[in-house]
Amino acid sequence: MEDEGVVKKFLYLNRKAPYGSIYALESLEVVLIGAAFDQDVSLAFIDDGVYQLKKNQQTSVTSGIGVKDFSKTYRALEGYDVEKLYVDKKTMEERGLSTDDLLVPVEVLDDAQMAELMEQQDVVLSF
Amino acid sequence: MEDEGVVKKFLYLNRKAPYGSIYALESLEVVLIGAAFDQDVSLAFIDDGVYQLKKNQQTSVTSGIGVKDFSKTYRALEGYDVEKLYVDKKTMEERGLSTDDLLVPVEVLDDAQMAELMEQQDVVLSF
Amino acid sequence: MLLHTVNKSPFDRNSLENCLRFAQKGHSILLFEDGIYGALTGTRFETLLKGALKSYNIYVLVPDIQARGMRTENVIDGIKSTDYAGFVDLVAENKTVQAWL
Amino acid sequence: MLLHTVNKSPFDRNSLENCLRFAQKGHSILLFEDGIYGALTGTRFETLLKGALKSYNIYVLVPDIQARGMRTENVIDGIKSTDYAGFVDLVAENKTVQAWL
Amino acid sequence: MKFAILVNEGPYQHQASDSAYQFTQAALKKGHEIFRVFFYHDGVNNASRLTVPPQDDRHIVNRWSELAKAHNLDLVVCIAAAQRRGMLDENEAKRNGKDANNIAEGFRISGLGQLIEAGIQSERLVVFGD
Amino acid sequence: MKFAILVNEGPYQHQASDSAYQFTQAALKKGHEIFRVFFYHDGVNNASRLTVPPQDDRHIVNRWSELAKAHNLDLVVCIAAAQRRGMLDENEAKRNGKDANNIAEGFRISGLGQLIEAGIQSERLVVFGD
Repeated sequence: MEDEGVVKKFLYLNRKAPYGSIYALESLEVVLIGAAFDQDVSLAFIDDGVYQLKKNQQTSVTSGIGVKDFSKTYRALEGYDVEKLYVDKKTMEERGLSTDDLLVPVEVLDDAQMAELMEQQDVVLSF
Repeated sequence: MEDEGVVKKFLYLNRKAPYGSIYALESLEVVLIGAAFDQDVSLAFIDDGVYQLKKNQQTSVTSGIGVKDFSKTYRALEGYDVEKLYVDKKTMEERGLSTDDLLVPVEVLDDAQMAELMEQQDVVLSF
Repeated sequence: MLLHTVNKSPFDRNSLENCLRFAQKGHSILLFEDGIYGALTGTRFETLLKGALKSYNIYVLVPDIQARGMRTENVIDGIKSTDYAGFVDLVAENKTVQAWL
Repeated sequence: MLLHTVNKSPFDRNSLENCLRFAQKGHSILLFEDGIYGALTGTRFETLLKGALKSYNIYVLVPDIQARGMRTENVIDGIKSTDYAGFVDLVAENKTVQAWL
Repeated sequence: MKFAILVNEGPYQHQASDSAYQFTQAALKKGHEIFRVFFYHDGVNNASRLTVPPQDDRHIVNRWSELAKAHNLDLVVCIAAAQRRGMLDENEAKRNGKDANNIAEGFRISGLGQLIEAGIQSERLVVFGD
Repeated sequence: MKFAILVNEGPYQHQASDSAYQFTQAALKKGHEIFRVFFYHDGVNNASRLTVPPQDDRHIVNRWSELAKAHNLDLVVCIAAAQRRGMLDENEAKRNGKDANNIAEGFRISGLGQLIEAGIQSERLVVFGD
C-alpha cells in the first residue's frame, strides 16, 4: 500500500493476558491495520500473552464478564497474510498448554530460536 | 470531624514503588484527608511499597525525571496523628534495606504480626 | 474473617504469593479477572495452590474462567466455583475485604 | 544488536527475568523507571544481575535512581550509569529497541 | 447490607471498572444497598461523557450512568484525581478557566473525604484496581 | 537519526509519558529528528486540554504541546483508542454528536496507520508503557 519498496521486519511482542487489560485487543487492532502496509510481520506470544490465543473464549457484552469477545479475530489473521505466529516453549510448559489448546496454528520456539527471531527484527512493538 | 462516635480501623495497604506509577502519591493524599476523620489509621508497606519511604528521594519538576518529589510529606504524617506505620520484615530483607534507610520511624513486622494487623481491620484501602 | 481478592495472574505478579503469605488459616481467597489462571490444573502453580487449600477456602469466578477459554473442569479440586452473586455473598459473609492490587 | 529496555521492578514483574532469557550475548539492557531496583546491591536479585553482566552490557538510568532515593555508589559493579542523553545514544547505537513491557 | 465500591482504573484499559459494575449489579439484585461508588486514580476517566466505544462493544460510561439512574446510585469522582486527568464538570471548568467540561450524567465530582466517609458509613468496602 | 516514539499510558498514572518526554527532549538536544510521537492505549489521555494538575506539579499535557511547538513535532493520537476513552477533536465531536471536545493544541487525531508508517519511516522506534 504505502511506502512501497521498503519492507521492514515488524515484531509484535505480546506478553499480557486478554480481558484483564486491553493490550491484547488493541495490539490485534494494530496488526490488522498494519497488514495493509505489506511489511514482514511476526507475532510473538510470551508469558501470559499466550493466553490471548486460548480456544473457547466465551463472553459478550451482555453475558459473562460483559466484555466483547474478540478472540475470533485471530482466526482472521491468515486472511490478512499474517501467518507468522510464534509461541514460547517454556511459556506453554509452565501453563500446561499444548498447541491444540490454541485458536490458530502457531510455531513453538525454544529460547534460542525466539532469541534469534528477536535478533532479526527492525521494529518491535511491545504491548 | 464528621461521623463522630464511629471509630473504625482503616488500613492503607501500599505495595507499589513511587514514581513509576501514581498510586503512592495518591494513596498519601487519601491518608492526609482521612486524618481529619479521627479514625484508627494504620499504614502497611509491603513489597515495592516500602520503597515509598526511602530516604534521599531527589527529583523535581525541572530536574531529574521531571516529576514532583512528594516524599517529604511522609514526614508530615506525624503532625496529622498518623503514627502507625508498619513495614514487612521479608520485604526489607529481600531489598537489603534497614529502618535507617527510611524517612520516618516504622515498626517492622514479621509475617505473623502483619497477618494479625490485617485481621483486625475494618476497612482496607489497597492502592 | 477476611476475604482476600486476587485479580492478577501469578505468572505476572507477586500478589497471589503475598496474599498466601499473610492470609490466616480459615480465611477466604477469591481469584478473579486474570487471577483465575492460578486456579487451573497443569500450571507451575498447581502445587502451591493445592498446599494453600489445606489452610484456606479458595474460590474462583466462573465468568472470568469462561471469558478466557478455560473450563471449570480444569479448576483444581477443592477450589470452589462461584459467580458475581457468590462474590457478593463472600463479601457479605466476611468482615473485611482485602484486595491484593 | 538489540537494546532491551526494562522499566519494572524485578520484585513486581517477570520482565527482567524474561529479558535475560531471550537477550543474546553482547546485547545491551537498560534498566529505568522502577526497573532500577534491579541494579542495586544487597537485593535478592544481585546474584542474577552479576551473572548477567558476564553476557550483557547493562545500563541504569541515574535520574530514576536518584528520584527513588538510591545512590549510584550502590549500583552493582559493572552496571554502567547513564542519563537520558546516554539513553538516546544507546538507542542510536543499536539496530532495534525492544521494550519488555 | 451496605456496600461501598472503589474503582481505581479507567474504562477499557483494565477490567477493574467492568468487574466493579458486574459486582454492583449483582449486589443490587440481592437487595444490598450501594452507599457509594467512588472513582479514584484513572478511575475518574469512567465519568467521561465524550466516550464513543465501537458499536459492538459495551459502553462503560453509559452503563454506569444508567445503573445510577435506575438505582439512585451515588457515583463520586475524586476532584484532585479528576483535575490531573482532565475530567471536569461545569463548575470546575469555569473555576479553572476551561472552555469545556466532559462529565457524564449521574456522576458528581467531590473530595476524597467522600471515600473515607464511604468507608465509615458502609459495612463493606470493595476495591477494584490494577 | 530519525526516531519515532510510542506512548502507551496516560499522564500521571504511570511514568511512561514522563520518560518519553525526557527521552524526546534529550534526542532533540542531540540533533536527532523526531519523526512522530504516537499516543496509543491510555496514552491518548496525554492530549486532554482540560487537565488542571496542582500548581507545584508538572503539566504533562502543556509540556508536550510546548515541545511540539518549539520543534514542530508531530503528536498523533490514535483515533480508535481515543474514541473509547473520550478524547475528541472538533471534527470527531461533531461527527459523533458530542457537545464538546477536549484535545489540546499541538496534538492531532489520526489512524493506527500512522504508527506503522512511523515504524517504517523512522530508523528507531522507542516504546514507553506500563
